[in-house]
Formats: sequence, structure tokens, C-alpha cells
Amino acid sequence: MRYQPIEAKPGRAKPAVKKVMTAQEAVSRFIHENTYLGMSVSAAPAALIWEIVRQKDRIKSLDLTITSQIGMSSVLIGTGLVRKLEMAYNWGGIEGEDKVFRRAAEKGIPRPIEIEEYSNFGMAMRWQAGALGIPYMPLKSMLGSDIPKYNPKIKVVDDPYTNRPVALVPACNPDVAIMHCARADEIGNVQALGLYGNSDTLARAARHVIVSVEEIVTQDEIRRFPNLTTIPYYYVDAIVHAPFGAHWRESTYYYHHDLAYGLDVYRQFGTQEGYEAWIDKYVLGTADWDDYCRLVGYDRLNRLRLSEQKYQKFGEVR
Amino acid sequence: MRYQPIEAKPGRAKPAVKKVMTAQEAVSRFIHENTYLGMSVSAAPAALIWEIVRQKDRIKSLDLTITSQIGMSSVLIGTGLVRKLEMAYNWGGIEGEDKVFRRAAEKGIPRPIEIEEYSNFGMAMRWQAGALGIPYMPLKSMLGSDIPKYNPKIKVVDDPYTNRPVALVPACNPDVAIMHCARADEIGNVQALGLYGNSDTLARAARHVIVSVEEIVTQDEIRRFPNLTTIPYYYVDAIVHAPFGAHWRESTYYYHHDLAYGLDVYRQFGTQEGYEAWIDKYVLGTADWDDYCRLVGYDRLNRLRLSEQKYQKFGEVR
Amino acid sequence: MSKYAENYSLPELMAATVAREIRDGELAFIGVGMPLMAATVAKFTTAPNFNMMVEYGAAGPSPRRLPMCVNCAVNCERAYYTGSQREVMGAQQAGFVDVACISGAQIDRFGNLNSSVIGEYKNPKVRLAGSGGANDLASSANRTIIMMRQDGRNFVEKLDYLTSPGYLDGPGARERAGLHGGGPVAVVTTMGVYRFDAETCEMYLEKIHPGVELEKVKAAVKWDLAVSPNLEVTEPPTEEQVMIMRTLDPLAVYLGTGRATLTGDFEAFMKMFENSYQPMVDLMKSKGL
Amino acid sequence: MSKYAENYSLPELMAATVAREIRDGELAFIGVGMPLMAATVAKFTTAPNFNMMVEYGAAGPSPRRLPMCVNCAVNCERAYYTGSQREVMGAQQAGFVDVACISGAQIDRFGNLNSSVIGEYKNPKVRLAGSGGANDLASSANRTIIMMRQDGRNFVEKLDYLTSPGYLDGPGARERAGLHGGGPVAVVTTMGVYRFDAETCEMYLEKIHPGVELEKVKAAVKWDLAVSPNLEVTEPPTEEQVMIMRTLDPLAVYLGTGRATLTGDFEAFMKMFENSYQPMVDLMKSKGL
Repeated sequence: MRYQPIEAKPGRAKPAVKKVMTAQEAVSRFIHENTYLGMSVSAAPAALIWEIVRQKDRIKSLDLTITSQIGMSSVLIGTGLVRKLEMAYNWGGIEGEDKVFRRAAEKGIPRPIEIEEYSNFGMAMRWQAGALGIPYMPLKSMLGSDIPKYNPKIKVVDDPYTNRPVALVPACNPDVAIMHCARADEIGNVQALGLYGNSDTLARAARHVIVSVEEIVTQDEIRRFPNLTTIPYYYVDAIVHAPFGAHWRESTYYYHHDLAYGLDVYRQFGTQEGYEAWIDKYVLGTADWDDYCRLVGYDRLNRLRLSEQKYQKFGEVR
Repeated sequence: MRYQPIEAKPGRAKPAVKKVMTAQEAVSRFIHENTYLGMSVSAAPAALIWEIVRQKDRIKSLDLTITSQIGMSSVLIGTGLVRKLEMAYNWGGIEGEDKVFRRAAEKGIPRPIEIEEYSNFGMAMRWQAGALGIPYMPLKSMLGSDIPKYNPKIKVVDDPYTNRPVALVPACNPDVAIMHCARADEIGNVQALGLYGNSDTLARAARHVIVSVEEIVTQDEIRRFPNLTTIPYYYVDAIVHAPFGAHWRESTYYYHHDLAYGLDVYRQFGTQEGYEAWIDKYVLGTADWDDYCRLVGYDRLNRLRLSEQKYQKFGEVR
Repeated sequence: MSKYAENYSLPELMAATVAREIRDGELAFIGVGMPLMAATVAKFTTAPNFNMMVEYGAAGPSPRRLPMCVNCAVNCERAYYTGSQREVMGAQQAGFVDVACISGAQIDRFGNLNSSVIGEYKNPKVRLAGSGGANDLASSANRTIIMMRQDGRNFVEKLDYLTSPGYLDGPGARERAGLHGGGPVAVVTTMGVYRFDAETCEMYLEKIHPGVELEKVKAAVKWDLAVSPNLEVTEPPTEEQVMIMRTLDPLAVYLGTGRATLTGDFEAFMKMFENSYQPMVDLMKSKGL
Repeated sequence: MSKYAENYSLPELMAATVAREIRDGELAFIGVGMPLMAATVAKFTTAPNFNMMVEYGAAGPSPRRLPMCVNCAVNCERAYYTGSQREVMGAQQAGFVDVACISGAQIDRFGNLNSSVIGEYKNPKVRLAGSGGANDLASSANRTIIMMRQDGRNFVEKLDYLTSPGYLDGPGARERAGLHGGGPVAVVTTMGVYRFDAETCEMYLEKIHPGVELEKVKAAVKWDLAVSPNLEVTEPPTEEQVMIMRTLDPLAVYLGTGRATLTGDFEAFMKMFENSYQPMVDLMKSKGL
């Protein structure tokens, strides 16, 4: 015995310090070549995706993990940044067929994309396992389907309690998670409002977490409704203030989906040339999210806000 | 082929109908001899426990599943109602040693009690598996300890992804869950406020759910804050209006723990005679929860409310 | 009951047909598009106490405008619960969903669906969206209703990829696979309505849409289609059902050419909301919702 | 820094000792009682940016009164998060808890704890509370600090039941068992402070409390206790540390005879809150919290 005490390694908790930074800064600091990136669907982290595209020459390649993405992932895929996509669903939703995704998956344009597929809940449970620090989750989806046949990570085994088949999915712990939420304080206590999909789970699973928010609020506002805190500060690395940060998608209580715009974007995404022209103008051609919003028009964005708030507002029944 | 169409069995969802009833009615309707009963710890469902004791001659025997109970389970155990206890922790907390539990476990007084033990998270994950409809959950607790040694339901196996040991716990789906929460509407949309332990998970795992609440609110009040709904109506069978329904324990934002009372109860629970005298007066000697509250004194209960609300109130920072 | 409509579109017929499959008091898992139309019609007519769950985290909404997506903010409107997907998908895995509407690009005789790829999986001719929640619903919902186009090529002998399980390869196969949901009970297509036989689990034609010829239906199915000896004609939508659909979706975004109309036209889009707000509010009020 | 207190109790010494183990910025999993006192002292003195997690679903509270339980409403006071145990225990299993305080009725040389039974498991002489969260914390927290009474019989060669793992049977055993948390780093008792040797994982005496004789400590340990060649005397609490503890717990509910005082005396209980409200508010304000 040497009487040298055992000391602990540092823990995973992020400190309770101010974390507000620009999207440019957050993306530069946490997202690098070959980053394993998790992306939420509700709300869509458009402001952060745009910034990743702006830094694409530095970042070069990403592996992407999503449950579903409705429209927004194409903005990344069309740049050729995405080497691999772990997914349950990737399509345009109401905007229609995702031609960007089809070009990548069918023809390797602008880059071949490796696809690893799950059901929605299957992928969500991978994040859940990651969030809980356990190696896998058992579930009752995907049994009997072709999904496990083409994805060796899904193991169909007999559950040791009932001797009935169960599908296992391995934990997923992305390097970085990006998401857009309603509000946060400066130290990173995040309150997503309305429906938020798996953003809570994804934040818990990821090593680093960047959250763009509609509003930065005081600590007292967080403490008024501590039950609404969906992501406590100890998971969060960066808070980016990005009003309208999910446009062309919606943000519950803040603004409505801009369908006229989304349909038009998808029309342009029909060809790779159209995609590139759009990216050049709206993403690479804008310096930051505020600049993008000016290009779209704050008058338009404000009308989307009024439209949403005519129907619903936080804390009210309308 | 007989051209007889396949029809579905009825689903598990409870209907969206009025569910408000008395504790007497709810307990009579759902809790019977040998019911497998799940009980939340936060908040303590005292009003419902008292009613179960009042109906003990009909109910005769229960199997109880808890994560932890701090004080309140003794009220049941001392009656001899509990045949088996699945638990992580059962003690008096600040009120001290649980003599009722000790008498049952050490001496079989008033009835021998079978104990099945887990860690807190281990037991919670049994409810989680039950809530998700999966046969078990893997976790990284209890490894290397004696807990699995004395509980064959816990299986320590090598995880098929990392080949490292993991502990499996089987799903738990109690027949009935009882819990106390802040508020609900008449059809059973429940909003627990403050910390609520595993009440959300337990409600999802159980076949039938009885929730006592401090307040019955309108549907519009629920819809003002749909993010606060911890248990949607489709899980819930009965709503019991029981203001102060967790006394002597606390209900966040409503009233403070009545320590002076709890310590005194625990002093009386020191002997089986003391326990019985207390039960005779405060439980069997009262007709319902309102009657119990009158015996304790609404003036006293209101002072506990003022004491809590001096420090915190829903929607405010004090 | 309202009398049958004289003018209605094929999508309106399909939505009305699905609406009649939903029973009062049920909890239904609804995607946007045609299933949402069906659900709204059901809630405003025969099933006022039925509630919707929406995949990305909402339960019991009463929206007065058109949701644009399964994760759209509209799905939170006047909801009992909003929050996480885990709540909704967890409840559905645990058997709390009475009925779910799903779809696919291909279907086989046992109601198995493909929504992943056309062609070889690793080298697809057409890459599709993927399962999303369809596989989960097909696995665990108490019953599913399938809505899909019937284009002459997509009722196939063998799927290119089995995304969402129907009855797999026949009786007992779901149980053997470990699935605990009930499987499909109806397929509502552009041509008719199909059921599954309790003995063989095979799909058979139960109803044929007004004006569709049986031979055309048979030609659009790649296997030897069983036809009910009591083949009926699909009941048309009522005037009220059509009115409800047109109030909620005046530009026929889901049931017609509305998307083309709105592409790039922000003013038309805003006007659609402005014009439909009051009629929807009045309609809901008249229904006591 | 405030100077050392001249009058302090043994529990106050223990709490102050644990307070010094908590570093600024950490996330700590705290039970009520003595660990809570230690945490409050730490937050008000050397670790203002440290935050507490509480087992039944709260993170970052700043209570101005005495919590009565790990699931007490007080733990919600001015918290950043309140809600489910899954959040708190899930985070801790995933490695987000820097430091946790746990306890037990028996301990062995490798820091394994028993809080379940004394005697045979199936036929216990004394039935204890059970693991609660102690096993989970001992399994997964980054490091644990053990606080316990040393009564002459409970530092044992072999536990009656291993509830919460320390280093099990020595170097490498935690890893072999599949545990990913770090294990105990200190044991603070009524007699002294122990550490664990990096080479052998065995407990050794690092500090002895003022006025306690080494022979007494050795006699209270059932194995041949290793003693640091640089044995120190435990640093006493400062005046400020003692003041903080007495402001939060004026009747010594946790650190003395307060419980006996309050049993059945509602007026005394209410007065305790009334009298400590303003001093606590003032104290927190003076600390900028």
C-alpha cells in the first residue's frame, strides 16, 4: 500500500456557466470533420443546419443520426457533407418527395450515402439507451420485417423472461446534438414547449449539445415552471439565440410552418442545379441567421407568428 | 376462405369520459383480494391508503410493488394486508426507523411478509419496461452486489453488443396503481407538479390507475399547459378529489410535510398496540378523508399550506 | 344523418370511408394528409369522444386549421398532452392505440407494406422515405387501417422490402414473430375496400368504389384476388362529411391540387388560414367541441 | 476564510468535512440529513456554482428551509428542473453525477456497504431500509463519499449483505462486474476520515477527528486497519460553516436532538420555519444566490 488515494475522473455534467454564443461560434467549436451528428426533428434546427453548410469546407464530412427528418436534412445531404445516415424516415412530408435524398441514395449525387435503417421508435430507443447509459434497448417493433435483415446492428433474440422474440437496438451516443427549442436561460436550462419529439432524449445521449432557441429567458422564468425544463443545464454546451430559427418549419406557440416557402424550396430541390442555386442564395449567400431572416423578410416571418398566435399561445387557451 | 373479416380486440386506452368518484368507490371498484398494487412515493397517496385500510376486511390480501416508500407503506403493512413487498427501500425517512416493517420482516407480526428486493432504479426500470410494453430493461446497477444473489428475477448477463455484464429486470405491470398528484380534469388528464418520482411511469405500467388530486381543474386549465400533463386521460380509471390527500407528507406548491405529526405517528408505531390504536382512531375511526382532515384539523392543514406557499407557489418564484 | 353528397372527389370518398372505421371513444394514431381528414370527419360526426395521438408528441388536440406534418405545431392546438415522442410511441407499443392509419408504396396479399425501396435494397431503383413510425404502428397498434393508391403495379406477389408487417406469411406468423399488435383490418384504396379473412389472413375485396369495374380491380392486383361473394359498392360520403373536409382544407391541399396552388404563393397561403378560421371555429362550436 | 469554530458538534464536524470534498461547479447527488447540510455549506462557501440533484426528481434547487426527505417538496424550491426520478437517476446512471453521498449500516475494507439486513438475509436479526438509490449511486456515480457512524461493530471483515458496491474484492473488480462509476473516494465517520489506496483499493485512515485516540479507531475496525504514515487531524469547521448549518437547521433536526423536540409539537415546528425564513433569505442574498 502506497497511501496514494484513489481520485475520480471528471464527470460528464456540463458546468452551470453562461453558454450563450453565436451559431458560428457553436458550430466552429463543436462540429468537425467526421463528427457523428444527431439532429432533432421537432423543432427543426434550421439556423444551425444553415451554419453547418456555411462551414462545410472545414467540416468536410459528417455521419448523421436522426429518427425522422422532414425536409431539413436535405439541406445538408445536398452539399455532400453526409457520408452516412442512420434513420427511420427521411422525406419531404407535405412538401413531397425528397429528390435530394433520392439523388444521393439512388445515384450517389453529389456523394454516395450509406443508409442504416430502423423504425422510428427503434431509432428513438437507441437514443434512449444512450441517454440512460445502458448498452441497448429491447423493443417489440421491427420483428418479422426486413428492417433487421439489412441492419446487422438490430439483433432479434428470445427475451430471457418470456422466451418470445424481441428486437435489440444498440445505444447511440452522438458526438454532438443540434436542436431548436422554445426557450432557455443563459446557463442552458432548456424548456421545449409544445411537441418536441425526441429532442429531450437526444440531448441526454449526446456528448455535446447545441440548442438554438426562440427566446433567452431569465433564470427566474425557468424557475417559475421547473416542470417545463426538458433539458437541464448539465447536458448543454451552447445556447444560440435564433428567433424564427426553425423556418421554413414551425415552432409551437411562436410561428407557423411556411408551407408556401417549403413547397417552393422543394420545387427547386428537384434538380441538383436548383438545389445549389437555392443554397448559394439563401445559405451561403447569407452571413448568419439574422441575414437569412432579412432575405426571407421579417414582415413575412411576423405574419407567420401572428397566424400561429391567433390559434395558440403559451399559457393561454385560444 | 370464409370471407369473415379479422376484427380487433378492444384496446387498452381508457375512454375520455368523466371519472371523478369517491375514494370509497374507486377502491371498491378496482382493488380486490390479491390485487397486485403499485404505489407511488411522490406524492404519497395517503387518502387512498387510508381507504384501502377501511376496506381491509373485503380486500384481505395485497401484493405491493414500490420503488421506495417513506413512512406510508407501514400504514398498510401493519394491518396484515401485505403478503409480499417488491421494493428498493422501505423506511421512515426523517421520521426514523420503520418499526412496523421491522416487526413484519423480522417476526412476522402481524403477518410474515415476503420481500423481493431491487435498487431504486432497478425497481423503477421494471415499471419503465411495463410502461413501454417490453419484457425487461437492462441496467448498470446492482452488478457485483448481493441484490441479484437473493432475487432470481434479476438476471446478470453479458450484453450482446459490448460483452460486458448488464443486469436485466423483468417488466412490472401492477393490476392497480394508486398515486396522489397536484391536479386533473374530470376525464383524467393529470398534471403532477414539482417532483413526482415515478408516478408517471407507474401509471403507464398499471392495468388500472386511481389518482387522488389536490384540485380538479377545467379542461381549459389542462390545455393552457399541455406540456405539464404527466398522465394523459387514456391511462386513468378514477380521479378522486382529496385536498391535503398526502398528509402527513407534503404536496409541492400545496402544503408542507407535517413533521411534528409524522414523528408522533412513528413514535406510536413503535409498538403493534400503538400502531393499532392510531389506526383505530385516525383511519378506521374516520369515515373518509374529509373526516380525517377534520380530526387532524383544517386549521393545522391550512397552516401547512401557508408555510409551503410562503416559499413556493405554482407559476411564481418566491 | 346527412344525405349523400352528389359531388365528391375520390380522395374525399376514401377519407369518408376511413372515417367510418373509427369508433367513438377510441384513441387513434393519425398521420397528416388523408388520415387526418378522416379523423376530423369522424370526430365531427360519429365519434365525438374519439381522440388523436400524433407521432411527435401530442394527444387529444382539437386543431382548427390544417396540420402540415406529424410534428407540426398545429397538432398541439388545444391538446390534452404535448411533449415527447416517447410518450406517444411508448403508449402505442404498450397497446394503448386502438386504431392507426398507415400506408405504403407496395402491399402484398397478407397486408405487408413496403415504404422503403423499389428495387434492390442496396441499389434501389427508387429510394422511398423509410418506415418512420409505420413499422411501429403495424407492429403494436390494436388494429391498423391501410390507405393507399392502387396504381396497377403496387399490389404485388412479393414486396421488394417488407417495411411494416401485416400478417407476414399467414395465420400465426405475427405471434411467432413476437408481434403483439393486432394487424390490419382494412385496406382503403383508390379502387375499393379490402378486408382480411379470419381463417387465411388473406386480403379480399369487400367493397368496390362507385363506378369502378371489378375487372379493373382484379387487373390491378398481381395475385389471384379473392372477392367477397357479397361484394358491395362503397358508401359515398355524406354532404356533411364533404362539407367538413372542405372547411378544414378549402384549397384541397391534402385531397387535391392545393399544394401546386400554394407553391411560392405566401399570400394565398395566409389567406387560406384567414378564410378558414371562422368557419372552423363555428363548425367546432356547432359540434360542441 | 472564516476562522475555526470553537464550539461545534461531531455531526457538524462531519458535515463540514464532507463540504470540503465538494468542488465548485460539480453536480452532486444529495440525500437529506447530514449530506444536505454538507451540500448547503459547500454551496454557501467554497462551491457557489455547484448544484444538487435530488433522487425523486429535482435538479438545482436553492431551498431556504430544511428538506425533510429525498422526495420532499422543499427540494423543488427555486429548482431548475423538477419532475421525474427517471431524469435524475437516468442522468446518474449515464455518468452525469460528479459526487454522491451514501451511507450504510456496515462497511468492509473495500468500501462495500450493507444497508439491507443484519444477520441472515432470509431470517434477519435486524431488517434495514434496503438499497433505495444507494446501490445505483455506488454503481454509477463518478465518485461517492460515504458518511456513517462508527459504532465499534460495523466496520466488518465480511458484510452480512452487500447492498452497495465499493471496490468489491479489490483492484479491477468493479470493471469485471461491469460497473462504470468510479467508486468511493472517502469515508467520513464519527471517528475520522478514510481514503482508498490506489494500488490495493483498501481503505486507510487518513485523518482522525480532534480528541479521538488512534487505538480507539483501530479497536472499532474489525480488520487490521492501515493508517496513513502522514496521519492528520481533521480540520475543524469554520465559524461560518457552523453558522450556516445552524441557520438552516436551528433546532438541530439533522445534527442533534431536533426530532425529539418536534415530536407531536406542531407549534414548535411552525415556529422553526417562521424563525428561520428571514435569516435564510438574508444569508442567501449575502452569498449572491
